[in-house]
Amino acid sequence: MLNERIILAGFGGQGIMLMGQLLTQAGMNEEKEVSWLPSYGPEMRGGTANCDVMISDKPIASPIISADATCAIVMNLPSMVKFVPEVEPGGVVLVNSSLIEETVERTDVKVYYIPCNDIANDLGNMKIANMVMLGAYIEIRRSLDPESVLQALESKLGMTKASLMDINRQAFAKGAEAAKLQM
Amino acid sequence: MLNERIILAGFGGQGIMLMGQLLTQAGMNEEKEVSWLPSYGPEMRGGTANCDVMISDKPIASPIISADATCAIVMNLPSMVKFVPEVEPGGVVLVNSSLIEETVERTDVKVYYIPCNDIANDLGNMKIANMVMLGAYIEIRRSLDPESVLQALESKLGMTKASLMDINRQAFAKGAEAAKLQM
Amino acid sequence: MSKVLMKGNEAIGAAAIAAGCKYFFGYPITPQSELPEYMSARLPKIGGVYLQAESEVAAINMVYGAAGTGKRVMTSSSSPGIALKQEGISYIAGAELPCVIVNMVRGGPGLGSIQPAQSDYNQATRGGGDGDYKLLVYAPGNIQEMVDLVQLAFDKADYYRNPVMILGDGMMGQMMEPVEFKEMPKMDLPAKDWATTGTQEKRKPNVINSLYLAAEELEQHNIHLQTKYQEMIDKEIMFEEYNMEGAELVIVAYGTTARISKAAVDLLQAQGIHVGLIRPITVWPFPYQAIKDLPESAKNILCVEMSMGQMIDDVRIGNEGQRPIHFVGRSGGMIPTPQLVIDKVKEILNGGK
Amino acid sequence: MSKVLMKGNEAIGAAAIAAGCKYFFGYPITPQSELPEYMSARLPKIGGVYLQAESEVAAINMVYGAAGTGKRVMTSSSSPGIALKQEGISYIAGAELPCVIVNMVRGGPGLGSIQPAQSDYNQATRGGGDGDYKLLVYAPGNIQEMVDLVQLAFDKADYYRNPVMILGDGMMGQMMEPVEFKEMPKMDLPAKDWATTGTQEKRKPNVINSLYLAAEELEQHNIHLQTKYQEMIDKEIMFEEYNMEGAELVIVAYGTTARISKAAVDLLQAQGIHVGLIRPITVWPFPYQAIKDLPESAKNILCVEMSMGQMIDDVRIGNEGQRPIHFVGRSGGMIPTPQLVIDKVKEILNGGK
Amino acid sequence: MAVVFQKTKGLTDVETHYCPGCTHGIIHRLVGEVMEELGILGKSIGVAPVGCSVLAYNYFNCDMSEAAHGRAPAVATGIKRILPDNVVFTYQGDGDLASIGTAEIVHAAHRSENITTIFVNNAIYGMTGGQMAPTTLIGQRTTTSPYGRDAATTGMPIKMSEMLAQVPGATFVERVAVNSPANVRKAKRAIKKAFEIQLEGKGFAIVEVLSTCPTNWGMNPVKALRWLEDNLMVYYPLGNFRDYQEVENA
Amino acid sequence: MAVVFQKTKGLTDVETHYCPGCTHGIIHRLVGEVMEELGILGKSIGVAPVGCSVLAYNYFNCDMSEAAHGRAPAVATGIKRILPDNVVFTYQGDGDLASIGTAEIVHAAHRSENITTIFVNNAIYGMTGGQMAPTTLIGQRTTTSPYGRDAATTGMPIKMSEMLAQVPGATFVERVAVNSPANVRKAKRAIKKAFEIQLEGKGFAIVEVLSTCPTNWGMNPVKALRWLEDNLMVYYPLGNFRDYQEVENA
Amino acid sequence: MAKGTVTFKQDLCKGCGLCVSVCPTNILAMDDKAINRKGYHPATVVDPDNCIGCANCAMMCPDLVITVERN
Amino acid sequence: MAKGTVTFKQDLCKGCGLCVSVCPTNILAMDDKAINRKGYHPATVVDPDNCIGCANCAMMCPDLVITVERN
Ligand SMILES: Cc1ncc(C[n+]2csc(CCOP(=O)(O)OP(=O)(O)O)c2C)c(N)n1
Ligand SMILES: Cc1ncc(C[n+]2csc(CCOP(=O)(O)OP(=O)(O)O)c2C)c(N)n1
Ligand code: SF4
Ligand code: SF4
Ligand code: SF4
Ligand code: SF4
Ligand code: SF4
Ligand code: SF4
Ligand SMILES: [Mg+2]
Ligand SMILES: [Mg+2]
Repeated sequence: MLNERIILAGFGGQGIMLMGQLLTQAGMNEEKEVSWLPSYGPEMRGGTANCDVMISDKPIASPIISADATCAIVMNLPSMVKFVPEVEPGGVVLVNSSLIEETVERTDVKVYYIPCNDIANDLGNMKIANMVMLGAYIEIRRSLDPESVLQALESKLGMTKASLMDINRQAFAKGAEAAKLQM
Repeated sequence: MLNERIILAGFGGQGIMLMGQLLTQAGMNEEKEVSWLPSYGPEMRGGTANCDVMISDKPIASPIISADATCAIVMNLPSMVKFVPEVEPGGVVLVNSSLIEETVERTDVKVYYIPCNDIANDLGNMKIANMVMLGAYIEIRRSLDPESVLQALESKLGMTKASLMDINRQAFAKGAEAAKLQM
Repeated sequence: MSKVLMKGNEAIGAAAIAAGCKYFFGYPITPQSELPEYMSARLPKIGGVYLQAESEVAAINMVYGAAGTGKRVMTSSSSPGIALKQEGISYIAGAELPCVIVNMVRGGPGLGSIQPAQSDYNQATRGGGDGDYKLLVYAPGNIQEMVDLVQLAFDKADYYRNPVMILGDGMMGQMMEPVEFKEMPKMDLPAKDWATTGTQEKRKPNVINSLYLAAEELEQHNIHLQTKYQEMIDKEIMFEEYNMEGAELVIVAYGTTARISKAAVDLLQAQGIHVGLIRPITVWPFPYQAIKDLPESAKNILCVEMSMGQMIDDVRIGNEGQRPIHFVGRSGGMIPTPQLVIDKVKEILNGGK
Repeated sequence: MSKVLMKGNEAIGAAAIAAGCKYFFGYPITPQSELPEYMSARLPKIGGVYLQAESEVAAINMVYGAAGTGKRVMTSSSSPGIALKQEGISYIAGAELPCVIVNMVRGGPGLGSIQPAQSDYNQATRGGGDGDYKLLVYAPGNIQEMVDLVQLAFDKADYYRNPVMILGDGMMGQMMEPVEFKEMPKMDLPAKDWATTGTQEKRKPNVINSLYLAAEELEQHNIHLQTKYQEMIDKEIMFEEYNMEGAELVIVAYGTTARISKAAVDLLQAQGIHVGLIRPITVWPFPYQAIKDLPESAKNILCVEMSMGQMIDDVRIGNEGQRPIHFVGRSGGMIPTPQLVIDKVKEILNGGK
Repeated sequence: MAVVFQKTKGLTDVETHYCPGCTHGIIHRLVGEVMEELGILGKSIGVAPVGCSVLAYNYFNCDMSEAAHGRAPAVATGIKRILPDNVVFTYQGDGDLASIGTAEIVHAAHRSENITTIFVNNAIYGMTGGQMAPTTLIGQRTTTSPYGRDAATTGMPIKMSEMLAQVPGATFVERVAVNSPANVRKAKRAIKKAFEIQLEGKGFAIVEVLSTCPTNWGMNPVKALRWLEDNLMVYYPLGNFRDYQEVENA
Repeated sequence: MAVVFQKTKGLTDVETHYCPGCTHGIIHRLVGEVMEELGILGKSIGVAPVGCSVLAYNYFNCDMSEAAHGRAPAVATGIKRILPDNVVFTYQGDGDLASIGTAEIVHAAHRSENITTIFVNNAIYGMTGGQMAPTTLIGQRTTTSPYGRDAATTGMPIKMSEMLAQVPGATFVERVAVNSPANVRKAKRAIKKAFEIQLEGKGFAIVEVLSTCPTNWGMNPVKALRWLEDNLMVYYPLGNFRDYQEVENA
Repeated sequence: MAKGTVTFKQDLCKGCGLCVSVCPTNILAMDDKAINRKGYHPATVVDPDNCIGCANCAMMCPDLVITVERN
Repeated sequence: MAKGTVTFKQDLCKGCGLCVSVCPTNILAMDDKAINRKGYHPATVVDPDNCIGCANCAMMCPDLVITVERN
């Protein structure tokens, strides 16, 4: 039974909220129970941003993750420090190794290191580091159909930005590849 | 045992509030328990004014008169209509017969008709009609020493208006006389 | 209609529009600003009015004027902003005007924090305006229910000619969930022949007013209002019971903490501990009877709140001294975890305080 | 000191001055305007400040600033004006500033009337500001007690660093009674080293504030506040019991209605009917225990209020279902008579509802 | 015989509660006459303030809303935004408009709400028994300035018309007085213009009317008119402070 | 080597939470420098608003009070009336001062409270995420004017300095900007004057500072300065609107 | 001079005297003898023939007491 | 030309670039390589010798990063 509880965290501007919303939207499209809960507040300003995403077969009682995340996606160092402890034993951590040199010390979680910014840079657009990470995440967790996520992105981009779909697909695929190498 | 509950009522401008305060002050000076409660509100504006005065040997539980006045002092017609029913059987009504042509219909109360304005006019000052009435009231009810009331007025008038004391004394005395004629 | 993923604040706006509300007067405040923002984008497109007032005081008084025209109108704010609206709310209730007021509660007192809280329960259920008035207060448990209740709220407001409050919190305002906008059953509502729309010189002037200089008249007015409130008590109480039969302990919680408590109830059940949940959906009128009539099996009551325990008074009133009442909660913007609730339940069942 | 005849509103002002309060910020409203008027005449003569603010909102925020300097400061208003002050009161409580707030209640809701009422009980005891805060609320029964409590209020405000409310009504504000200004015992009060008076560059800046952006900190602050409120519950409850022993029915009433009820109790006693009276002097904290511990003989409780029955909730909480609770009252500015109370008592004793 | 003057249909037959000689009555009449003459009684909605004119809702012969103290412009905004084809006006005293309701009137002007405001400045809080207003003159004794208003502690009286004329959205701002028949006639013209501006959809119009309060000024009505002339009209000069053309060309 | 510029003692060592390039930081510094130079840090009491500068109470190196949204002038009044020998100032944003706090600032000016107000006008609600302010320019997109501010429905932006200059009690009113080193220096002179006026007991002084909000304007800090110059400074002309002498001779 | 006729609904009069103070021909006065149902001495026309129908009185009357007609 | 010395407390820098934009001698630049503890590319002095000590940079810095000295 699916009961995925994901924390996504990073710098403001890294597209963290969007990542979470895409997973949530994709989950909804797959008729799963979902929720998305952002952190908010002025301390976010140019600072860190994070959100909790639930994807489940059962109605979601509480949208808040409290030390029971099944997965943490950390896009920068402060986020890693703050949120890795929130993952339950046996859970998964995805680290953006482009920006985080440190490694995760916990041994009771499975950790993947994805050089998101490097891959995005190689593709020529730093802004799609988040899609790289999403590709990796889906490859690892298989909580959702990859196409659902991409479709969610497509409808988010809408007509005007449809041209960006291509590069995002590539980023997604590259992320998946990078993950596969570590699986 | 003294337990005097007086309603004083009339036009705004007739000095109704002052009459009540003088009785209250005099009662206090005689170490009685007293209270004074005015009606207030915009409807008073140029309209009617009334207050409830309690003078008692026992602590006053409620400062409001509700159909249990021992005495009503009515200085104009609307006040008579409104407040005579508030007097308990056996009580007393003092009517300013200068302004009120009508007579009180109730037979279970004792009524005195004092031509306050006429007497005041004769003394050359319409404003002291209220003191005429107070003189009559004290003569009839004897709830307080007349001197206490006059002293209360004296301290109210203060140094600057002390010269008015004389004519007020006269008014007070004339009121008492007028009352005596009907007793 | 199919489901859409929406932020709570935006879902409220969409629900209001679905309920025929085209007029919104508000003032920005975290964590509800997405609601006015949503309205500012949508309403001009459908011939409605979004107006950012100069303050919450002005906003609630604009609502007073607008509601007086008989149209459906909404305002929203968060805790200190709702505090500023108290006089206006009292006027609206006194003048018997229908409207919907949203409070996405944040931590207090004072400026407090901008994180979710439930510490305006007293404000919502007892009011801070003057006089004997009541709001019908809905405390939705999730965004779907919020959407449904917002629509219901407009009908009830019109039916009772009374302000109705949606009592949410920052979390419900900020989170996204799938929601569905259902076709609501049409209620039979009285004509608004009291509205100020101009006499056309064809009828006597209508007057919107809460002043009754003669105390006798104001008393009559209060008795009339009280009759309405009694009707609400008789007809409008809503609550959910969950896992109640045979529960050895019953949790009372509303809104976000009810949601969290439900998770705790399930987890406890999985551990073989039978706990029930009463979730008031209307916090005024409060489901006193439900508290009074708890199953025999229930030996303890546990209130779970994001406040220092404001709902306890109501639970005490319903309980009438029958069972010990316990409390667990967080405040100031902290959100309790299911684990906190579980731990407290176990402590109580093990005889702790 | 000897007795003087004073209007309630003026007596409050004189009492405040006697308590060392030289600063008053207010706004006119019937039936309390004699208090600011009195202050405007007195304070300039003793080196104090009377300031008529542009509104009640401004007045309460001036009080916030003024109280922050550590001086004794007062404001007053009546019902709708107090509604406007709710945000400010919540800030003052949140920032832990001492001050005294007077409410001479009038009929509501909304503009209501200007006649006496007790329909701001909920507002006073549960607050309409946001968050978990409490005021210490004194409800004097006559002008002498009002004078004494005003003086006590300043001490308690300083001791707890919390706003204290004097809950009167239009009748108490307008009536005259003899009062005596007694020398009050000096309380040992903590130094106000938190006040904003300028650092003189000799200490770290002091900050008056109710914002705690970190929810954890705001929670701690709330826990701290709650400790204070618990101390008030433990130490500050005041009530009067009258004619209680062997009473077959107990009246619960405060302020003006307690006074009226006392007259009724005496009159009933004269008729051989034994009725007791519990008069809460603090309405927050409320004397729940006194209600709980009524004498065995008392089979019924009767609440008498100039409202639609706002205090009943508290009586229910104290009563814990032990005895039927009845209500009689007037509202909207009407004042109950002793006879009304007597009739109700007889009706109850004769088995009526 | 031609009727030169008779009671307007713009007012109901309810007798006002105003004190003898209080010029609130004159100003009511002018507003009523203007509404009648413009034929807008059937579509007008008035907003009464809290102040002596609180009961205006009983006197104007059109739909009325009674606003909280100072909030009439907000209430009017709520009405007008929903019913742009109706005529909406506020009638406010100086305590109401220049003190507690300052933000509301400034922002009605700021948004150039298409409403008309009649601002009755009698330099005192009439209804509550004669407390100081922001418009009370220096030296004037009131119940809360018992030693006479003192500039050092309470500032110089605020000039609302001058101030509001600086708000870009204020289309029409004029100060008039009702101290003499001639000025009453002028006052009516200004009030009419202020309604016409609304009818033309040109935005916010306000007429400040210097008025008396014989009761709280402590003088008889005739003397009160003289006091108004000799004192209020000196500090508060009559005249237009902003007109439509000006706004057009700005 | 002479130190030409170093951190003022008027500010604490707490790093601000302001976004990169937000000119709130510059304005803080100027106020801190002025307090230091006038030697009044030990007797100053600042009042912080609700807005991005809410945490100003952590930054100014003097006693501070955090006011409710818009009420800083009332809070400052309460303080100053009790401590007339201290220096009291408010620091307020445009949402705070020109919207919800309109009545409070107008009446602080009206009473000529002897306080100093620093009014940071960035034409937007910064803290709450970029909603429209009364000072938002026509056409400017904000989260509550998503199609650009429209004069027809929201009026023309309010000019607070011009308006306040009409209040008799306003002793000193000046508008400055912090878009360039030269203007920053001018801004400092105005702020200094506004404090000096208080020290001389002359009454209410306000300095409006045109400021940026790169985050909510959606541009980088350098571009934001240009936008300020090209737009804000055009609609809101810099200059003095009221000075002490003027008041003296009035 | 035009000829006018003024009619006073005396029961509405509050005795303020404003009409009297503005009549250019001084034909109005307070009736110290009469007291109307409101309790005031009402204004009255002493010399109706000299009314010029200028409506000054009506212009100043706060209580809608006066009607003015003119030939 | 006067000679000046500027010192940047780079850890305080938020990388806004305002200083760079106002330096009359164009000797300041953002350091795209470095990331300070706040996570920003800080401003840096590229050509210290040409500093004239005008303090323009300090005047515009919102974050008190800069100290300026002059001979
Ligand atoms: C919120 C609130 N504050 C105060 C009052 C009391 N109040 C009633 S009228 C009034 C002042 C009226 O003065 P003004 O506006 O000048 O009108 P006037 O009576 O002089 O015509 C006040 C303060 C109130 N009703 N509500
Ligand atoms: C009573 C109340 N209403 C609304 C808010 C929310 N709020 C916080 S800051 C702010 C606006 C700030 O804008 P501004 O004053 O321009 O300051 P800036 O952030 O732009 O510097 C608002 C509306 C609040 N805290 N309290
Ligand atoms: S109190 Fe003054 S303003 Fe009010 S009605 Fe009387 S005279 Fe007019
Ligand atoms: S949001 Fe705007 S005003 Fe606030 S700190 Fe950021 S840039 Fe400055
Ligand atoms: S119409 Fe003119 S002349 Fe005739 S009574 Fe009136 S004021 Fe006098
Ligand atoms: S002006 Fe009117 S109310 Fe006054 S005296 Fe003349 S008729 Fe009577
Ligand atoms: S002091 Fe002047 S020259 Fe030197 S770095 Fe700064 S701006 Fe450039
Ligand atoms: S102005 Fe200050 S914060 Fe901005 S880049 Fe330069 S040194 Fe850094
Ligand atoms: Mg007035
Ligand atoms: Mg701003």
